[in-house]
Amino acid sequence: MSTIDGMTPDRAAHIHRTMVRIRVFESRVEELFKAGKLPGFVHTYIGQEAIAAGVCAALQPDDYITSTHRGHGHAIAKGMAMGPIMAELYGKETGACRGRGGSMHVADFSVGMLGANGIVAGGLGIATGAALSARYRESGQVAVGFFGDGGINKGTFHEALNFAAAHRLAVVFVCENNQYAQFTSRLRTTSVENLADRAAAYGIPGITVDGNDPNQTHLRSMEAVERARSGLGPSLLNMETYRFGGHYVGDAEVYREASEVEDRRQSDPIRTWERALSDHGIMTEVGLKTIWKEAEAETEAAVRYAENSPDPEVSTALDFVFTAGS
Amino acid sequence: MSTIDGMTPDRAAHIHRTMVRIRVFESRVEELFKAGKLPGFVHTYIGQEAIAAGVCAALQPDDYITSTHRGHGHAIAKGMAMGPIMAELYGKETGACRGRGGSMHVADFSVGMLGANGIVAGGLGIATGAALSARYRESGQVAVGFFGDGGINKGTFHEALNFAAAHRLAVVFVCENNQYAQFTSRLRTTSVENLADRAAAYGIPGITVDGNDPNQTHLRSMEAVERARSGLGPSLLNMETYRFGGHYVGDAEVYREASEVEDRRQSDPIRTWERALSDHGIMTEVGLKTIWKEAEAETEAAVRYAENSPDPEVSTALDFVFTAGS
Amino acid sequence: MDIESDAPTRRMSFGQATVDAMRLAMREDKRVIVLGEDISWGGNFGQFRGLLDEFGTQRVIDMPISEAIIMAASVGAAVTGLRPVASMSFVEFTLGAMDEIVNQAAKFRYMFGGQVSVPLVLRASDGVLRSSAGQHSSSLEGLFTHLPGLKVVAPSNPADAKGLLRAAIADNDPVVYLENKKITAKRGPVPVEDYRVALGSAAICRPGTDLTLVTYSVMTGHALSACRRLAEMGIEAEVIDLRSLVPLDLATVLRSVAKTGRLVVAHEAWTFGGFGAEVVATITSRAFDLLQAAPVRVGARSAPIPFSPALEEEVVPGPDQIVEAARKVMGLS
Amino acid sequence: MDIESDAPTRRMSFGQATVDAMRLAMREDKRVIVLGEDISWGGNFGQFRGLLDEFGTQRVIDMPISEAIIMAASVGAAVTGLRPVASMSFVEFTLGAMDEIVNQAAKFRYMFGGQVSVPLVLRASDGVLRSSAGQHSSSLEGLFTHLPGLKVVAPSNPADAKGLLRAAIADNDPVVYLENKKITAKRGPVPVEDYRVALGSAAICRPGTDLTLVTYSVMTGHALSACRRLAEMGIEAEVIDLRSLVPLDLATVLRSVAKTGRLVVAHEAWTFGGFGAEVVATITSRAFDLLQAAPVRVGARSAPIPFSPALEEEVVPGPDQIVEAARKVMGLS
Ligand SMILES: Cc1ncc(C[n+]2csc(CCOP(=O)(O)OP(=O)(O)O)c2C)c(N)n1
Ligand SMILES: Cc1ncc(C[n+]2csc(CCOP(=O)(O)OP(=O)(O)O)c2C)c(N)n1
Ligand SMILES: [Mg+2]
Ligand SMILES: [Mg+2]
Repeated sequence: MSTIDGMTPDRAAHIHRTMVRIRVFESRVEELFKAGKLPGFVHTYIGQEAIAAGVCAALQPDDYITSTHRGHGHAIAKGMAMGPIMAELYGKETGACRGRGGSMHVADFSVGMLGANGIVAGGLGIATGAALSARYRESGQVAVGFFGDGGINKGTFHEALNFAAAHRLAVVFVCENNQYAQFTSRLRTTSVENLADRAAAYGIPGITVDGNDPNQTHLRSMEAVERARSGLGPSLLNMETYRFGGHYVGDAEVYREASEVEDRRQSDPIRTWERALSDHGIMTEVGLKTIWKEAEAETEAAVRYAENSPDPEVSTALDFVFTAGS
Repeated sequence: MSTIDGMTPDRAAHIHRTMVRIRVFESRVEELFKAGKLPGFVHTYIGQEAIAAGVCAALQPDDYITSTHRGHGHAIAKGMAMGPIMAELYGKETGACRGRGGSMHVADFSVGMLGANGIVAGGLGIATGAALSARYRESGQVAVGFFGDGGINKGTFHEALNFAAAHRLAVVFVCENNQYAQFTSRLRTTSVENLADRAAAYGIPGITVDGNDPNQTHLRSMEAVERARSGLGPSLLNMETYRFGGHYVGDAEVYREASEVEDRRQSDPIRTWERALSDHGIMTEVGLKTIWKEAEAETEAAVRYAENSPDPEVSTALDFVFTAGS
Repeated sequence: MDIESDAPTRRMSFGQATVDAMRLAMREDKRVIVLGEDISWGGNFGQFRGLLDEFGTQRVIDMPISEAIIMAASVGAAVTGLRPVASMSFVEFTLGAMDEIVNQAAKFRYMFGGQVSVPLVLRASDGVLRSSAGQHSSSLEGLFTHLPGLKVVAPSNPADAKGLLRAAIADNDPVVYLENKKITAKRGPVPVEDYRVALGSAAICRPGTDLTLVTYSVMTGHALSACRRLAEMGIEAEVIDLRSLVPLDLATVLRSVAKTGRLVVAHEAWTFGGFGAEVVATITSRAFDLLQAAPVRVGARSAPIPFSPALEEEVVPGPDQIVEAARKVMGLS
Repeated sequence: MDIESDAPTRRMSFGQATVDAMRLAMREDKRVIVLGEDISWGGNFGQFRGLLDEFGTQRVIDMPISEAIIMAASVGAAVTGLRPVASMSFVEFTLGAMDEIVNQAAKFRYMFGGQVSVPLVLRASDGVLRSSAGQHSSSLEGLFTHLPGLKVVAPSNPADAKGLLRAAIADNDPVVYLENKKITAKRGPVPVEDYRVALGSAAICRPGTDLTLVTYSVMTGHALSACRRLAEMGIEAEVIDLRSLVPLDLATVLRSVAKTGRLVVAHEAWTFGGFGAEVVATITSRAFDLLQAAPVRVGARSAPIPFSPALEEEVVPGPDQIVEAARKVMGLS
């Protein structure tokens, strides 16, 4: 079957596992948030798993990514353990950022996850700088900058793509086009129908990808990453997808029809991929069930880890910053 | 002859006169600056006259323009009298901005000249806002945002074009591609060879124009202005040109070959246009000479006006701003 | 258009009160338009709710995520005859539009020799609200107040929210209107009729004789709670809600300090280099001989605002810090 | 690496001294790279002259006119092992990169729980130079000093320019390095050898007993000229050149105020809400009982900087204003 073309069974299974882990983690986060257990605000990744999973599977462990306000999926896909992510969402000292950052600032530099970012498109320049650094250090690393259909209208998108393209830096710009920026359909704010058309402004490839098909997200990323690594410069990947949940947990979703959401849920990337995996005999029904079970167990362990962890000591409130004043 | 096609003799002569007025004014400014008569810094427009003259001749008196640090040519072409411009360069109370602004902030809102701007690409969003305002007021006005090949890499360019295009605002974005941004060739910082290619990112027309041919600058502007005025939205005009002088008066120009400048001076827009005008029998040799004479007289009168004008009263230093403190 | 103290009122939230002001301004003056992200849906805190229905998409414009063009287009519209209200959502997003705010909006009137005004209002939500963390919790009035050409207001309650927004929209200069997230949902009585609170007029919210407590925005509420505890200790603080930082109502502060001889300035923004420093420095220079003790400042400690609720509370000031400061200025600690 | 007072020196300009520091840093540490507009041509004030020839285009990178990417790329490079120096040319252009400076560079170390540092230097030219007008004349240290996570230095002479730049590049936090346009061409003796001036160490440039004059950057020179006139009037001012604003060497200022009992703070930036307010507020609160008179601030008046030389002089402070302030703090006017 065509969807598995060009991918080893191992890779296909790995991507599947990543997607399921993200889905289970995020569903649990949603529950926890609604139960009032998590401070702050959370933006879940449910529905977009094929992107983080497919893209990150195309990367080496020391490659870089920069993420967005919707960053848990990227963090998991890039190799962060669930425990420190969950503990971060709880604001605990054992969190990835020792509870200082929270959901919008999850980061783990040791796995190349250079941070979720609360500023829309804020990560694109940072990914570009990481690629500049990799070029200079001759490390062969590639950087991926994730962003949304809303982020494509920020000036920083333009400045990053122009500079990266002019220097043929090893960056891949991955637009997760989930059709909405907060409550606003991209069609009302964005001057091009196909976001990949923006690549022409920088003389780089602009490729539209079915962002709900892990095969597509992975193979197109492999190509873009390969291109980047071999010195040919950046690409813009426009990955069409849809977020199943609200913009944040608690969003009343008045800006879209329930039927639209229902409709889009039909092309759930995980379900599609499970069908493909069983059709190709890569996974059995039982095997698939096990993956979910394991993800649930992993998530529960992360919740326990987080809940059993201490808050940061208030005496450390001014650690990690040079304090000018009091 | 083809270069005069589509233009009445009056229009052709008007554009010529504007170009000559700019050239003479700017040459005098250069002299005055070198003689230490002008405070601040000046960026002259010499070599690019066909753009301001051709574009502004396509506008109505109440249409808007926003300009750049290189703004004297735009100011003259949009209908400002030379006296207040020159007095502004001298920092006199009779200057267009009462001496508060200087060369980089020449403005006259009464003729739709919404300001030179010391921030690269700073005028593009303002032109876009003026067009938004015109749309709302149903005034039928069009706004032109002038900027340079360097300005095309600013994030504000992107944000302005996207918004203007998404709302089909009546703006024309005129890139004066004079090949350099300060001392840096655009080829070293810009990821596309043809700057008009950037229009594709916004789904608007992107047209490359010979910026030294007044016929082209004018006719292409007429089309873009017409398009804008009729509600079809913005265009990006990439006008290829060259500045004959340094970035500012006093620039040692170490970054380009004298031979390159010599070469480009061969296609002096004014000389070309004078040939065309005489070939078409629109102007006689004597008529052409008269234009220069008149421009010289006008410029000298402006210099006298400026030199005879008083400095602003120091007691008025805090006029025109709400002063929080002392 | 000053409001009578017995005018009929209605209870509503701070956010609703701003909608009220917007509606009155937009009805009165067709030149008023609103630009911002997602505003047709009401805004993150309901500050724009209902405006689309009444005024339509020509006047209530959902902007792309392009803070620079929101501001620049507002400037362009303002200098060509409109009176835009620009929503920047969270105040940190203004950092993506600082050139437009500072180099353009604030400077045009002066730089162009008075030939044009820039009548626009920049609305932004600031302050700390339940662990919004480092990029969504700052209070940045200390930046805006330093920049000539900008006026800055920061109301503390729904009634002032309405009156100051009306005044800000009517003003011919760019006004930064800061609405603290923690109080946007807070309800209070709001006069039903139309009125304006003049920019530059502070309010004495609580008379007192022992010390002058200058504050604004969310800290006004904290100051009043602190005062209840201070009163129990026998300390009577006079609370001045500045409401408007630029223009600054120095006369009211000076009058109070002349009476009390002691000054505490409290804001949620970082203490170091914050607006409180300006108030302390000015009052010290103007009223040095009246001061019986060193003025004390209350503000956030010098760190990005942490996510952890425990740390957040440690960094961000509240009533406790005000009580402590008041005791210090009284020589009690 | 402190410098001996009898170390051999060479006369060079402030700009050249910074080139010297850059060269030493880049030779010593391969991780140091430079990003900025037109820097391969030496920069607007020669602050980068010659670096391209020695270090090549991989380390001396001419950037597009994209201030946001200059800063963001510097942050990205800094967190992945390099030590970038980002040139922002005129300090007003930082306003186009404030998100990157404030929301990213300044906050990362804290927000990410200390797992990463952001060792970068932002170099920018500030201040007034012969009618550069409203958008090219500001001094914006008052913005940067308010924002936790940033360090801020502003040297006043070539020797400090070298030593502070060396220290800034060696620092693990983002440092805003402000070089005043009027003094960039000024020459002075610079130690030939390599050395650093520790961030947070002020210099007493002139001892005095009557009043403490705290200043930095271009105003240090103005302060010293003012002191010559003051001395003729029998007033001996002690001049403290802060050199570094964050960290702030409070101890040195306090020691001096303990001696003189009088404080003047002078900077070229706008007075209102400026860094001087912080110095006055802090010293007032820490040394209230030592102060014999109200501290006086000197700074620019609250307007965009005008183009007209006559108006520029009226708005921007110089030695005259310092003399006046000193007389005022002495009770003589
Ligand atoms: C600079 C900036 N402006 C506005 C916001 C508020 N905001 C947070 S998420 C969001 C929408 C982002 O849309 P998109 O880029 O499509 O990402 P998605 O949420 O769909 O994943 C907005 C406007 C922000 N965080 N940063
Ligand atoms: C935001 C900003 N960055 C940098 C500068 C400094 N600067 C002034 S003019 C200029 C070059 C502009 O080049 P271009 O847009 O091509 O216009 P040209 O000078 O060629 O007319 C630069 C970098 C500036 N004024 N504003
Ligand atoms: Mg989206
Ligand atoms: Mg150019």
